[in-house]
Amino acid sequence: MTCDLSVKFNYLDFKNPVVAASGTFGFGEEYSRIYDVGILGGICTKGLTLEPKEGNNGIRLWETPMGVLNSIGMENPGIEAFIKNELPKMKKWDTRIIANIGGAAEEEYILASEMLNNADLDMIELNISCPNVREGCMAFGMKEKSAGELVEKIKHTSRHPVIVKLTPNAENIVRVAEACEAAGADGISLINTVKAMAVDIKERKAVFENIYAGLSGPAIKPIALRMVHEVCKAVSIPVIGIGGIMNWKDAMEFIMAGAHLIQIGTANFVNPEAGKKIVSGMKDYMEKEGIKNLDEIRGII
Amino acid sequence: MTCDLSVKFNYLDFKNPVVAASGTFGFGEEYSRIYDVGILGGICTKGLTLEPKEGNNGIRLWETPMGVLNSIGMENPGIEAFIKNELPKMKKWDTRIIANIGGAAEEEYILASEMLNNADLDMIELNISCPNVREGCMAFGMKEKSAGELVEKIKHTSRHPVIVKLTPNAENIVRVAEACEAAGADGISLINTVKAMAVDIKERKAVFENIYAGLSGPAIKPIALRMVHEVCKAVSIPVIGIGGIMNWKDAMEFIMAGAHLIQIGTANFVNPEAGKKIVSGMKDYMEKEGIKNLDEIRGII
Amino acid sequence: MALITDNKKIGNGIYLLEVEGRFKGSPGQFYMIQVAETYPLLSRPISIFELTGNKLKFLYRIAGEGTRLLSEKKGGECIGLRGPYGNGYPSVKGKIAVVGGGMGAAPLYETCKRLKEHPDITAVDLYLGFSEEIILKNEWEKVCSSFFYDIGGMITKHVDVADYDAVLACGPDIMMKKLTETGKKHGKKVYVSIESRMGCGIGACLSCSCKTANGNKKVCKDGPVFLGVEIYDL
Amino acid sequence: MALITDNKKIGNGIYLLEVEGRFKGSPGQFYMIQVAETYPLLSRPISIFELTGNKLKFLYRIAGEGTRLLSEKKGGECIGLRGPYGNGYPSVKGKIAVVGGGMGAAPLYETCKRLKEHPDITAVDLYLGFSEEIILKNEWEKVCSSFFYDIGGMITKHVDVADYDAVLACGPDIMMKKLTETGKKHGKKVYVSIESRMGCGIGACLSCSCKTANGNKKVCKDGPVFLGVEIYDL
Ligand SMILES: Cc1cc2nc3c(=O)[nH]c(=O)nc-3n(C[C@H](O)[C@H](O)[C@H](O)COP(=O)(O)OP(=O)(O)OC[C@H]3O[C@@H](n4cnc5c(N)ncnc54)[C@H](O)[C@@H]3O)c2cc1C
Ligand SMILES: Cc1cc2nc3c(=O)[nH]c(=O)nc-3n(C[C@H](O)[C@H](O)[C@H](O)COP(=O)(O)OP(=O)(O)OC[C@H]3O[C@@H](n4cnc5c(N)ncnc54)[C@H](O)[C@@H]3O)c2cc1C
Ligand SMILES: Cc1cc2nc3c(=O)[nH]c(=O)nc-3n(C[C@H](O)[C@H](O)[C@H](O)COP(=O)(O)O)c2cc1C
Ligand SMILES: Cc1cc2nc3c(=O)[nH]c(=O)nc-3n(C[C@H](O)[C@H](O)[C@H](O)COP(=O)(O)O)c2cc1C
Ligand code: FES
Ligand code: FES
Repeated sequence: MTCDLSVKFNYLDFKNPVVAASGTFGFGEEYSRIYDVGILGGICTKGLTLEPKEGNNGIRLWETPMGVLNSIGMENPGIEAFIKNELPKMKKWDTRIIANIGGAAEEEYILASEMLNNADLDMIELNISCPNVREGCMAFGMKEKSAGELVEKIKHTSRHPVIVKLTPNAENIVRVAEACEAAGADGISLINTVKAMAVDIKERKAVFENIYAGLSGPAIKPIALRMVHEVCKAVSIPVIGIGGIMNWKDAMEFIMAGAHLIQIGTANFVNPEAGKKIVSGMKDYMEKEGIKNLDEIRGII
Repeated sequence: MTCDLSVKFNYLDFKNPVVAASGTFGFGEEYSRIYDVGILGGICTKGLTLEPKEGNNGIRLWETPMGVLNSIGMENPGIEAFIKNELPKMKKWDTRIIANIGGAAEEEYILASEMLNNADLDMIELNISCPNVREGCMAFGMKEKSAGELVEKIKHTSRHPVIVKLTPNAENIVRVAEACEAAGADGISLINTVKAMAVDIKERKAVFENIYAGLSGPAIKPIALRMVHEVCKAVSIPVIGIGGIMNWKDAMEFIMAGAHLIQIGTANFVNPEAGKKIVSGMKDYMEKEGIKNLDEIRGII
Repeated sequence: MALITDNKKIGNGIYLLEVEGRFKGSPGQFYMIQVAETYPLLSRPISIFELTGNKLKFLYRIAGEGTRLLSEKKGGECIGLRGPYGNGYPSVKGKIAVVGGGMGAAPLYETCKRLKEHPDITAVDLYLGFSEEIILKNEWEKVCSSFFYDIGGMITKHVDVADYDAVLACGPDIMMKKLTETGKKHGKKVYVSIESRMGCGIGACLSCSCKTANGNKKVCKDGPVFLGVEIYDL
Repeated sequence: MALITDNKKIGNGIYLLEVEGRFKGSPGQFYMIQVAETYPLLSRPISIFELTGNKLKFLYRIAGEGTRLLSEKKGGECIGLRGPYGNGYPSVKGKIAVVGGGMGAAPLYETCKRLKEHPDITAVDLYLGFSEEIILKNEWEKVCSSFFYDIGGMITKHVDVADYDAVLACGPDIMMKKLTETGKKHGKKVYVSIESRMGCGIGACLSCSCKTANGNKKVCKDGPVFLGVEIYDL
């Protein structure tokens, strides 16, 4: 049997549903030395801001039971350097490119999205969900009002399709998703990391300089799955499921919960070939189960 | 050096901060065959409702990466049977008894707390955070308004100190905590389980009949710790830290984050002697570090 | 903690684990096996397969992550063991049919062994149904009066329930239900051992609660053995 | 996956792990060791201790859960290995001081070995500071021109930085900072190998980012070896 892994995400075709998650895959270059990243459905860039950012001080990563806390704080070269130095390299691969953008203020998001208008990209992922910067970003994603207003503005300025990346820390993630849809978003991706904390009892202080950090990995998968299921039931734009996906089985769980695409983050650290393995694992599974197209099982729950 | 593990929780003395969490310790009887449960600071009963409840159908427990999903659905013998059959047995142990009560409607909570007025208890833990019943319970804990109103009423009817058990699924857990404090709560306990989900890809359906269930265990510890820290900074009534505490180190993290007492839930399954071990582990640590009283390090972060 | 003295593969994904120490237990009871100190979190309920002197044996099948990790353990390593838990099979008299399906065979070895030694028992006929291959072929015969097995079929077809004083069963629901129904028709007691996902294993968490004709019961404490009619005749 | 051929305790909480296979790497580079398939999640960065023919050795200390689980692995078992990663020590000339503190000794064995064989090197003086006990006492002497060690003191006191063409160091920050300062005074290059918590290990996640005189650098890819003045002279 020939199975078709391709996914229609609004008007955009993805060759398969496996996308590398922002911040865990750099700009793809490092992983391209390990496998042909062109086999992925897409790659989300590291979170980009208008100006270059140095990121947070102190410890940036901490392992928790089956999870990872990070406090990178959006270190990135800035949009201009991205367009000049990184994007041309990414264009060599036969995969969708999604620019993840964040900011401290509305104006920054707007300028960033304008600067990206002439860049050869497939989508913009509006990151309103990073818990690791003191100002903005996740603040926009906490409530439906601020989220909807920002999305509306970006939809006006951007010529690229805009997906909005939601935070599990939102007051009501379903209502934020609905507001984004109403504001014209072309898709929703969720979840970004869960605001969490670690304590170093030896030092008697918080591990992270910002005290709080973002939790990712298998630990949060059951929470992510629930939120993806809830959001898929509530909106009719396509959804990208993210959170703790380590293998093709986890990926299928998110598809069955209603996701069109899935993103893999922490899994890239655990096994740099995770993306490749998930693509082939999904294919084998579909063949064995006689699933011709993921539409057959998407949202079956 | 003699260390004092005792904790003053409002006007109530606890011999140590280690309390068994509701729903994971039954009414203590089973564990009392394994160790002297009288060495614990306290025991929270299984969640009690006005009338007996049969609980949910189907699978009730599912393991996730370093976590446990449960959908017990408040199976319990009802308040009357508790007072008649369970409480007298519990009174034999030299430990604080906390009755955890839940309900589908305000009226049920009020009647339940009235019925407990003549019972020989130390505290009531108002469970407004169970994600596993279709009606009520967690619904009260989602917003500050509903939480505050309920607490105010219970404070009028109950002659026992009332602590309120919060849900991590609340829109804004800090504001719910503040509302409970304003309504007269004697303390706050958090977190109850995180609303989450599991999928059985073989069956192509949700594992739980209710689809969603509650996540507990080490996986949620970083989230619990963050919320406990946030709430401790916001209220001046004492706080009980709960969520993924497996050993004395975890317990100390919650104390340093500001908790007066801690509760252990899932840990009781992993090692039925967890409570005992945590008490002795905390004691050894204090001796080694020269900490005379937990006040010295409580909320140090 | 218990010392593993052996953990060998005896079939397709099926292992026989032996640990050393002074253990207690009666047929149909189980132990909670903690595979590793930290991960996976919960212990796995596994029935007593055989209990002799200072050796305790478990027969298990790789069903998921926990049993897979267990199968990787070698002699000389340790595992966590708590138990025995549960009620086990009740004492019966006369001519007994013991019926197992798949891994349901696991608790029946010690069960047959004890029955065979018992003065009140006149015969112990063992019926085992397997889906792919028979395991421990030469062992079963030693502990019963007569041994019948079947691969790929329906073992219940071969059990003449009316001919026995009691039936002790463990296996798929469909098998135990069938036996229960036939038993009821002929006025014979059928005891079934059922499975449930467990948290505490000792009766405190209600994870394993099951609805019975006599209200909710806990598989870990009130079971795993119940009268078939309590479970299937609702 | 790599086969463990040996994993022995050689000191208080200190182990020497040997794996078999065809490995690459140069002194100062590291491998990411995945202790078990599922838990713990992340791999641990561990330096190359020795690389010969088809054997790769690691010297490590139990620092937490991951290294504790690693220490329980036996010969015959497998671990995940990825690498070599990082830059390693640069090529140097003349008379070299190699200075290690605590587990900072780990990458210095292969470092000394290669230096000693190199035609451009006139002398390799190895200085190791330990806090409790010296490990592998008889091994170090074989790979250097002169070996000095100290237990419980400050090893930097014994290194006359001015006397060397370059210093290669690995150990506590305070030690490497001191060497860097002295080196700067005497116009000598001091190379330090630094530690950082890592996610990907290959330069993609910025977990290991460190501020240097030349902007942010990634310890896993641009390091772990840096010029001391890049790190400590900010
Ligand atoms: C009283 C009792 C006795 C048993 N005796 C045996 C025996 O002797 N030999 C044997 O091979 N199996 C036995 N089982 C089944 C065995 O417990 C499961 O196969 C095992 O728990 C699966 O664990 P896993 O980690 O491999 O699977 P996973 O699917 O990874 O386990 C995930 C979780 O589900 C639970 N779980 C999964 N399947 C079952 C199941 N069928 N029953 C109960 N819990 C389950 C696990 O305990 C764990 O908590 C018994 C079960 C019970 C209740
Ligand atoms: C480039 C490099 C080379 C190293 N070489 C060696 C060596 O040869 N021998 C040796 O004994 N140690 C070495 N270390 C330190 C070693 O990586 C840590 O001791 C180890 O990761 C601790 O893991 P754990 O699980 O035991 O501790 P835990 O505290 O349980 O680890 C939790 C998390 O923190 C990380 N972590 C903890 N301590 C450190 C640390 N000091 N550096 C980096 N990450 C840490 C772990 O990798 C893990 O992700 C090296 C570190 C780096 C960065
Ligand atoms: C180290 C690290 C850096 C991250 N950086 C970003 C980022 O820049 N922008 C963003 O939207 N998400 C970022 N994320 C979140 C991930 O894209 C993803 O949403 C999250 O990790 C959950 O998925 P996972 O459990 O598969 O890792 C980061 C995650 C990690 C672990
Ligand atoms: C099986 C099970 C049953 C529970 N039942 C209740 C309950 O009846 N009432 C309640 O307030 N919390 C209940 N909880 C939540 C726990 O008391 C605790 O808040 C939660 O499990 C987090 O702590 P832990 O990670 O230590 O388990 C239950 C948890 C589990 C795992
Ligand atoms: S497993 Fe907890 S009551 Fe049975
Ligand atoms: S560990 Fe990921 S960039 Fe260095």
